[in-house]
Amino acid sequence: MTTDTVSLDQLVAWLARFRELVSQQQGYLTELDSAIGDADHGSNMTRGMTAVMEKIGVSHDDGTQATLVDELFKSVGMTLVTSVGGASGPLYGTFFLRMGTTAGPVTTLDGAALSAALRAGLGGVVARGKAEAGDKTMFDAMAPALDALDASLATGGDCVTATAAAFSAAKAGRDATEPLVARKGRASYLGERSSGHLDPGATSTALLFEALADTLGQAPA
Amino acid sequence: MTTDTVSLDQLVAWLARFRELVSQQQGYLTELDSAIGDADHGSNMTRGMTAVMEKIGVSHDDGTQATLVDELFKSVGMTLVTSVGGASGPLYGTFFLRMGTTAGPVTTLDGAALSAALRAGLGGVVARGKAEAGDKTMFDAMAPALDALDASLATGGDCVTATAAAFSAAKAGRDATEPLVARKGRASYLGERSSGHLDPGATSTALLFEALADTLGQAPA
Amino acid sequence: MKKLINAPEAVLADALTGIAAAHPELNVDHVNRIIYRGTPTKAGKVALISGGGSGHEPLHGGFVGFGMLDAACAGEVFTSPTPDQMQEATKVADSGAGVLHIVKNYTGDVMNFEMAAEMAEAETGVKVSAVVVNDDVAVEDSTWTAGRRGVGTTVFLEKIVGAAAEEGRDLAAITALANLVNASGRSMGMALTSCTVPSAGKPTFEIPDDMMEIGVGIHGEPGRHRVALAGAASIAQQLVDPVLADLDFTSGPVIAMLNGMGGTPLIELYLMYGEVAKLLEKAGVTVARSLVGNYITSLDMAGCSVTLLKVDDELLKLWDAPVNTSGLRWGL
Amino acid sequence: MKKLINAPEAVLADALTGIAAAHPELNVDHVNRIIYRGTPTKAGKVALISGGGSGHEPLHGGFVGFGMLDAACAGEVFTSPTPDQMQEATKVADSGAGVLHIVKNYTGDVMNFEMAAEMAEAETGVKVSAVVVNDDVAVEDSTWTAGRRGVGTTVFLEKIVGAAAEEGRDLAAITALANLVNASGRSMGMALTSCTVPSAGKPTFEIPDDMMEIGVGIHGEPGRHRVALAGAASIAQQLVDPVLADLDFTSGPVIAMLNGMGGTPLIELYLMYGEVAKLLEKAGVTVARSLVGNYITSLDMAGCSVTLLKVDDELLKLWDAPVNTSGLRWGL
Ligand SMILES: Nc1ncnc2c1ncn2[C@@H]1O[C@H](COP(=O)(O)OP(=O)(O)O)[C@@H](O)[C@H]1O
Ligand SMILES: Nc1ncnc2c1ncn2[C@@H]1O[C@H](COP(=O)(O)OP(=O)(O)O)[C@@H](O)[C@H]1O
Ligand SMILES: [Mg+2]
Ligand SMILES: [Mg+2]
Ligand SMILES: [Mg+2]
Ligand SMILES: [Mg+2]
Repeated sequence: MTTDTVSLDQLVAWLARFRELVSQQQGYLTELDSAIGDADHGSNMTRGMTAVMEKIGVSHDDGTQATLVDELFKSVGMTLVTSVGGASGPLYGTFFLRMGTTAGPVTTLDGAALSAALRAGLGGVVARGKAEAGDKTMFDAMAPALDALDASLATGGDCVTATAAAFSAAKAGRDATEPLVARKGRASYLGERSSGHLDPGATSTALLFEALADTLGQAPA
Repeated sequence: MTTDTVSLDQLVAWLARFRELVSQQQGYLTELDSAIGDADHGSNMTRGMTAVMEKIGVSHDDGTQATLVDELFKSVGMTLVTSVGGASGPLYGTFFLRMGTTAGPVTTLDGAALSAALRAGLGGVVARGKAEAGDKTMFDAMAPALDALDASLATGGDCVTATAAAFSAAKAGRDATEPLVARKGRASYLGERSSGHLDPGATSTALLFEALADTLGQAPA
Repeated sequence: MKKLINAPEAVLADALTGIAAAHPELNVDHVNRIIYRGTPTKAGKVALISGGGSGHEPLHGGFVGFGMLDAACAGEVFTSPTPDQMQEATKVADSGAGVLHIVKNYTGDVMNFEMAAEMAEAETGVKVSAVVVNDDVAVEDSTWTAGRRGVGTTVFLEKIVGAAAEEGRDLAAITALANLVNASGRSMGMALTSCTVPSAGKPTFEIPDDMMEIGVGIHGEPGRHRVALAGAASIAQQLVDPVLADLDFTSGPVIAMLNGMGGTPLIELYLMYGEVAKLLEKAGVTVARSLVGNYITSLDMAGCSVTLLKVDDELLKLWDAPVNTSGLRWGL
Repeated sequence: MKKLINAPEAVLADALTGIAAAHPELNVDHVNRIIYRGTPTKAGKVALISGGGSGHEPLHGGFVGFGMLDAACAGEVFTSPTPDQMQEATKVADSGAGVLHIVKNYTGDVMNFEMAAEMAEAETGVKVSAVVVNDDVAVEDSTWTAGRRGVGTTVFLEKIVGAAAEEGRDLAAITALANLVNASGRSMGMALTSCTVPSAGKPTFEIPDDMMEIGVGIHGEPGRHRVALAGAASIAQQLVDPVLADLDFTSGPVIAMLNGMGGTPLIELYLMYGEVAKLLEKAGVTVARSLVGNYITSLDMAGCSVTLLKVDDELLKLWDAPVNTSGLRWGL
């Protein structure tokens, strides 16, 4: 298990890949948000992750780069909080802030540490947004993803396998939001009319896990 | 020549027919005015002639009907002035007011009297609007119509023949406005872009003469 | 046609009902379609009357009140009111000191106001004078044509001359001032879309998504040129350049208006004003006061216009003087 | 997409440039996207701060000034501003008497304002309290959901609570008053068309020519129901009925607002107000004051909303108190 860890560089690559995915799918995310929200989720996520990637190189006041996982994630979280706004800014921002706190001043994360950090992130999302399963939010992609990750790790899966499982579950969770009637976020204003559409935040969360699975699934640099 | 006169009833029938024509062609007149004006000539003329036909039955303060040509035309003119507005209100209004003054307190008009009244009407239009030939206005249908009327009367034509000739000339005058660059009215604001469109006012003036020719051309009631 | 109306024929009457309900401080004569002040014009004050086709709100009804108009006549949409309305307004507003008719230069408006003045003078002996606003540089100025349209300067004129009238100046002085304001203002407008006249039921002109009209007036009419859609900075240039080319605005301060055509939201108007302000600064024009918003509109047309007015201390003082209307209100 | 903009990403920055140019009496912090008063909040006065996504102009920046807000934070179009902006605004505006955050009830706005309050209190010890406006009767009220949206009542609240703050009331009293105003207001909106978010580049929803959306908010979102297009009288009924069904407005006077969504011209708004006024009279509701115009908009959306606020003599007095902002101005 000693070599089955995620390095700082891999975490940065994850974020870079997430930025790539949200900006590629900016139009699609905004289209989903047009149907049941206010048509800004794609631009919100792209603006946020662009700011994150600009910031990551200089996460310290002295202009140097983060060398520890908690520094990295806190910088990502603060950047999202201060550049996105809307619902997704505080939610994704808190997600990364809490990941950082839980990960602590380390340079790598093994499977358990990765899981613990992600769980803390999910806890932050729930603390801020009070969403529960079936409310038709990003929670509905994120919670199943973490359950799948843990299940895979528990049965001896490595990080690559476990994050691939998490991505599958995130996709399934995202797809399962389609028939739901939203109870949180803007989509809830539509009542029954929110049913029949994917949740935009669940969709971007599936991209977050796609990025993670992509990054770890690749041959190490 | 004694029987070749136009009666008060025929004049009323002329106005009724004019109302009919402008309201049938309201959409068309407005479309012409959309191209080079402000999209209201059809509704202006329809509103005015509807008010005229409502008013004609009760042109006296005591609720009785006009029995003299000057009363009739003055009532028509005042009704147009007070119900239409825009450019066409004062122009068509003044046209009928002046026709009334010149016609005087008579019960019929012979060809010469009809011509004189119409000429006075045209004079009123010019006095108000200062339009000249080729300015792309109602003048360009009205002036040729009166010239044709006079020419026909001068060569012994009766009222039926003369008003038919006037109508033909009005149509030709209307059609000739198409290539013109407007120098008066709203169309003048378009400069060169006014060319290539019929003038709405010349088009309604052609309807005025069509109504007259129609009315006199019919077997007497 | 998507509009918040009951029926095209009823638009004006219904809108006046709403204005009367919303503004108990105003009187509305529904028969003559006149909006006039709740407090009668005080003796010795010249009365200011304007009017025109409807569809340009808040112009003119929204400018009735202390410091601006005494009465406004509303015509049908885009159709000048009739002389009898104006005559009635003239009678209602006159306090003996005479009446100024503020007329925008359109053939219909000019003719109807002329007839109204003739009728009012003949009937009651009231002294009427008129100013004809013709500030639109999109239209070539020529004695052979109908001349330039009256647009944005009308707003400035009603405010400034209104303030002077409250001071008690006489009709000759008021008329001279009105002509000075008119001579000192220039405007230029553009449209992204046409508007829909209710009785016509469809847009006055069709324009592709990648084109715009430069040099439009306030009646949904096509402009002088149709050009490729451009960014705000380029649009500002296309409006400001002809205004500055027509009159020297560098010799003293100006009041600048960035006016919306009715269908353009305020955020875009402010954005446009930012571009206009940059150009004016570059051209050496000093903006003393500004106005950004919907003041002289063209129904639901998307677009804007720029108006500049050369002012001196005197005009600025009159501009800053208290005004209390639904469309402009300050200092009170 | 036809808009008077340079580029979708630049809309907010460029609009703030225009606001700064047009309003020398205001300060604009372009980095933090804050509009605040030119004259600092006087000692002892509770500061009022609001903010939200852009695209609702004049809300909130147009309500900064004497008698209303001390500062407004502008987010991206339809996106709540970020906590650091609000924290900065809180610091700038606080004069020691504490700060009221006026928050419209949207998940994003609530969360960002909460974070801002935590951050500001932790950093500088400023006392922050918040009111969350949730007046939209189109949305079912439930503790299981995000609850009702905050819409028109925000305008009334900023005015009335702003006047109370100028009187020097303390933060507890100001907060209580803000909650009272929120509890006393109800709104309902409708749309004829969607709006186009600049970064999206096309209308948020498509709607046929013969349909309209009832129960929309101010973010171009679809409404609760799509129904057949109807005349103004029927639309008024569809807005007024649910408002009156939600709260008893017959026990005392009300302030009524007929608000435009941004793309609807004033003539239609007055016409709609006329219909609303008739229905209110029939229902036994006494309108003490009214407001007709674009106050809380949704970009270029065509449509309108109705807001009613129950008032007593005290609230009316605060409503009538002097106010000097670009969006509302009287009594000064
Ligand atoms: N209370 C909440 N808890 C968790 N996620 C939420 C909550 N409210 C909204 N979201 C997520 O945020 C997404 C919308 O984000 P975005 O469009 O960027 O913000 P906004 O709704 O402010 O416009 C939704 O699709 C949903 O997944
Ligand atoms: N100065 C003028 N002399 C004669 N006819 C004119 C003049 N100005 C305009 N017209 C006529 O009036 C017509 C337009 O009438 P209408 O659309 O009802 O009024 P408006 O131009 O005020 O909207 C034009 O097509 C033209 O024929
Ligand atoms: Mg959104
Ligand atoms: Mg016309
Ligand atoms: Mg007209
Ligand atoms: Mg948003």
